[in-house]
Amino acid sequence: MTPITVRFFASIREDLGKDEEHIDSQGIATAADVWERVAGRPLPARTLVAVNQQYASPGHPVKAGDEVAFFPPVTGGELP
Amino acid sequence: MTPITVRFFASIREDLGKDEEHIDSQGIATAADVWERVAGRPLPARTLVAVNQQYASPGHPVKAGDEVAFFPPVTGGELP
Amino acid sequence: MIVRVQRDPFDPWQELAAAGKRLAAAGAHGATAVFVGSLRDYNQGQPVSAMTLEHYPGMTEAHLEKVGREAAARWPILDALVVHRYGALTPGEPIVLVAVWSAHRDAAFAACRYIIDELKTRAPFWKRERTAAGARWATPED
Amino acid sequence: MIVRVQRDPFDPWQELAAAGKRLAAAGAHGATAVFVGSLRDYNQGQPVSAMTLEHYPGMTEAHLEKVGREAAARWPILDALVVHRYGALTPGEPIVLVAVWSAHRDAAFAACRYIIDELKTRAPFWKRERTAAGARWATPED
Repeated sequence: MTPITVRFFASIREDLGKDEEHIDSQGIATAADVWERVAGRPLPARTLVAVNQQYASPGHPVKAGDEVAFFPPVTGGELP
Repeated sequence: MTPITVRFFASIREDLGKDEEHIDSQGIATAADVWERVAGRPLPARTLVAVNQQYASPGHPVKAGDEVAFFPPVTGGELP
Repeated sequence: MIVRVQRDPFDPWQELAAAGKRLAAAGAHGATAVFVGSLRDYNQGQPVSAMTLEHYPGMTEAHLEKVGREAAARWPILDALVVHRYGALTPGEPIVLVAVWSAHRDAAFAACRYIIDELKTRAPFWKRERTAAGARWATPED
Repeated sequence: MIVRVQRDPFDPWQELAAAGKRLAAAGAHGATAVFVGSLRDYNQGQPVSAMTLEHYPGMTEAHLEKVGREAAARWPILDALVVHRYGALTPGEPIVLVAVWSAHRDAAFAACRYIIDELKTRAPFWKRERTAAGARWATPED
């Protein structure tokens, strides 16, 4: 079966110690399910979620072949 | 006696056919008096007035040696 | 703060490159907001072939410096640059450049906007446009 | 509209000079509004010696293009340019350039401000600062 690609950025990438993972879509319905599978705990508050490179809610449906990403609040542009 | 210097810009300069004039301060109390002396009619609405290169009201006092200017609404910067 | 009113054409991007080099502490300004106003080739449905800008030498510069000081008093800005042409202009040429350097984006945008707005409504400049229909003085409603 | 996310340093004023030449009808845009964000040498009282910007290749570019399209739908703009760095930066270097060309000042300012504000709150970039106290991830409150 086509796996789900899971990507992590910035402090979340560092906390989990990995930047990408591929998981079986069996038993996965939403982005929040993906997070619990890869991190073994509930999605932390303020974590941003993207499904197929578009912002999505944790409850957004996820299926085989999708790319799901988790990252902290963004800090682009100048300071502050 | 030191005269009053009177300056005209843009459409007012063209209407009056002159850009500068020097007048005796005798009988002059305000910028509006200066205008009536040089133009022979009341100050038109929307005309801007400067005394010594600072914006002033038509009733602003004027004395010998002052520079008084009359000009239409300004149109600097880009269009519009 | 630098204010220049000049007859000669200028290149706004060269002005800004030079100004950036002059700013002593390059790392202090996180934000630069810039406005460049150019001569459009159309106004009120008429092609504009040329324009002449009259000003009030002395008062114009003094007024722009006053507007710059007002902006510096209202917002925490590090520096500002205002360049404005007078004399003959052809379409496409820059008329005015306003640049503001600040540590913060809000201040840079607000001060830049304030300076160009005040300049347009209060600085003694008058435009005379040449169109196919003849020459006319521009009005603030243009 | 051009959006570029790049590792290499860029000179915002050279970018704008080149963009001006590309704009077919130079006389059509009366107004250009520009924002340049640079790396300040201080943040939250700590000298910043260097910074690394992480991004999400693909999503970052797509998001910036979406913001540009939103701006073009809301205001009558003629063109826009967004350039944003990623990777290692040193203090004083430009991080982001946003430029908007329009016939009108209001539209140019509003669209430029919209793009930089949306970029800062939504585009997937993350800053890691190096200070004397060690490295830290920047937060949106910085």
